[in-house]
Amino acid sequence: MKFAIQVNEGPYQHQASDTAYQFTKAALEKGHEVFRVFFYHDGVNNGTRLTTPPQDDRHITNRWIDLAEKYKLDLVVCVAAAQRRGIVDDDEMKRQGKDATNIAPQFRISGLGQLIEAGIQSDRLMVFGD
Amino acid sequence: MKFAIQVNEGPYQHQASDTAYQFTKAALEKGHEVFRVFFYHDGVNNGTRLTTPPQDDRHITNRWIDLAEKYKLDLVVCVAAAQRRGIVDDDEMKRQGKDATNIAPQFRISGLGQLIEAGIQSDRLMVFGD
Amino acid sequence: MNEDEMMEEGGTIKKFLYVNRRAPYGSVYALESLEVVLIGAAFEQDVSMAFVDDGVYQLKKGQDTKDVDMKNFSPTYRALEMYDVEKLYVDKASMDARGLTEEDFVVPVEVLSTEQLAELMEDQEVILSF
Amino acid sequence: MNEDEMMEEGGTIKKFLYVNRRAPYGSVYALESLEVVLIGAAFEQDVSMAFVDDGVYQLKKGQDTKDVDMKNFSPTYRALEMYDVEKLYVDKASMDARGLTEEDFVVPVEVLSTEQLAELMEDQEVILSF
Amino acid sequence: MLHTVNKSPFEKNSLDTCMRLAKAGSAILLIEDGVYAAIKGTEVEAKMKAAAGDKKLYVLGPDIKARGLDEGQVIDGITVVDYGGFVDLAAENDKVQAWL
Amino acid sequence: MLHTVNKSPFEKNSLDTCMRLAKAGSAILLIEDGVYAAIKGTEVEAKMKAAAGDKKLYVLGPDIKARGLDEGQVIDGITVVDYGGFVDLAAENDKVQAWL
Repeated sequence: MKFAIQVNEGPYQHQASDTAYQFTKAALEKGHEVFRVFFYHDGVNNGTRLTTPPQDDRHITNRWIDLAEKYKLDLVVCVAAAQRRGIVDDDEMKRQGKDATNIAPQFRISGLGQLIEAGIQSDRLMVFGD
Repeated sequence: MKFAIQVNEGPYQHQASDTAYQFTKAALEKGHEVFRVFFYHDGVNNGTRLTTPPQDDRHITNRWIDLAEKYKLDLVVCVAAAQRRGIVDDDEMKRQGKDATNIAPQFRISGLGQLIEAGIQSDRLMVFGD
Repeated sequence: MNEDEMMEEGGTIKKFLYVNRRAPYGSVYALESLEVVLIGAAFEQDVSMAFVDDGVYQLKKGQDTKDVDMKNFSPTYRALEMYDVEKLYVDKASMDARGLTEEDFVVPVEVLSTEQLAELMEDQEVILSF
Repeated sequence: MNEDEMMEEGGTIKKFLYVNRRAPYGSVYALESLEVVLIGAAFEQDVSMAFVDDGVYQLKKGQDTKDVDMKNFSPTYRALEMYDVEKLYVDKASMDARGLTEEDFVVPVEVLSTEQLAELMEDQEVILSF
Repeated sequence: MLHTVNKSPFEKNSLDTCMRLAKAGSAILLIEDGVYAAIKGTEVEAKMKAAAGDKKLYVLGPDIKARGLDEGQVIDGITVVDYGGFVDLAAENDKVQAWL
Repeated sequence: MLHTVNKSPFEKNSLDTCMRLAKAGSAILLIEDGVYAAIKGTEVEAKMKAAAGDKKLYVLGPDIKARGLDEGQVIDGITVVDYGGFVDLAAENDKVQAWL
């Protein structure tokens, strides 16, 4: 079965990103396909490579990166939400005249159409939020 | 009268940062002193210079910067919360081995003691959150 | 995918429901969910929007955000018709509890009983929650 | 500042109350508020903690976060005593509504009636809410 | 003592707990989504009218206007203030508790 | 149809609205802070027992354990599942509504 995952909240503040990760991992381990993980609202904050959580706690961004590497997951950060919150890749840096990027490896910034497409292409859309 | 302000939520997702800003501005315009604005939890996300909100909407980070310049406000981002969420200045970049910073001008990263000190030194601590 | 899900061009048409349960301005969900609906319109899906709980406040006439310095996005609901998003449903129980009537809304809506709304949800294929 | 607020060393002692109203793990507030309390202890203020509404769940014995892969911070409540944070108050109404008793908690607490808790709040100088 | 409530009374329990623990004579200011509690004709109106008996109730005008409501819809006994009035309330009362 | 509820029934109205709008026969999974609704001896127990009459109720075990609760405290008629069971529920039901 083909799942799509929507994550509406950032790392640590709410459990949404944790639950989304555990669900995605469990689905993949059961042999399901995950068409895309779409990060919306504060969810875009999962996609920064600049976090350094305490060593005795999980590293939420790196967990997503590892899962993406292992299963070739498509991790998409919504561009409109990212602009409001300061998640920037090379293209956005140039386009918005910024002086730095903070996007994490394996994440890509794209439009809201990617969420709609995920809803169309997948069998189930799962929403995780606050 | 001396106020201290605590902001628990990031820009845009919740109104907390807006209300904190409007309160701080009104207090300053009435001639009160604002000892410090302390950004905690997701509130640290107010302190990134990488945001580009839509042109027909307010720029939350720049509004804080402008207010800080005008009134010499002390805008403090909690270091522990910032590490979890990827808000980085030059010192943190070196200490954590990161390759970029995203802290906005007028904001500084410091410890939780700055919040306690603000509670001790000010006449009123105002908390804005979700 | 069954046959009546296929457009002549070969694209899939699914029944999308956007469930809005939050008041405007207190959080960004109402605004950003509207952005999804507008982008999603280009995909020519079968779109419905449901306003439940505090979500009914999103449609309240007369919103004036000048004093809070936030973007007033309520006129956008009136633009939905141009995007062929015409199925707007309001939960009667939520409307009644808040002392609102259809005349309070910026756009014409269909008011549904609990049973009708439950039926509407059951009839969907993709449900996005904000 | 009146005289009994002054320590012999010249520092101010204020009555700080931390109000905890959120369940653990669903959001980070419980964990990060505990971090404030621990840092704040170094300032030798007159500290109380109140657990109200879902905040009483923070103190529940037997927390085991292995399967959710989050940091179990409940042992920290037992360490508060070492930091001279000994005034922990639980709202009886909140405890009762959740079917909890004092035996369910990881640390000894004082259970307060609504009237006593209202009095405690009134008696504070700085109230931090999470 | 000033209490602030920023959540809708229909969505969260913050206002109820605030009402329970605020002492007679204390001030309660409704802000952000909390302002919906100040409006006539809703299911919480009776609760607010009862609270107005022994507490001083305020509501933030800019948040009312933003939400398409107006001062004429505010329950009698609840005073509308602007951000400056919010600052005054915080200064006049000896401490502030935010019910988040 | 599967409904998920991730908020405490004491804090937010999500569970109530879910219960009202979920049709008989549908499945409801309690996750995150929503799991408190599944526990015996609370003020919401009666409501859950009534709901178990015509709906299939589930609760996420890892979230129960994290919060210091155990399966023995779960109300009769509510089934405990792990993340794999959550995936199975999402796959078995034709669509999923998250009550955030």
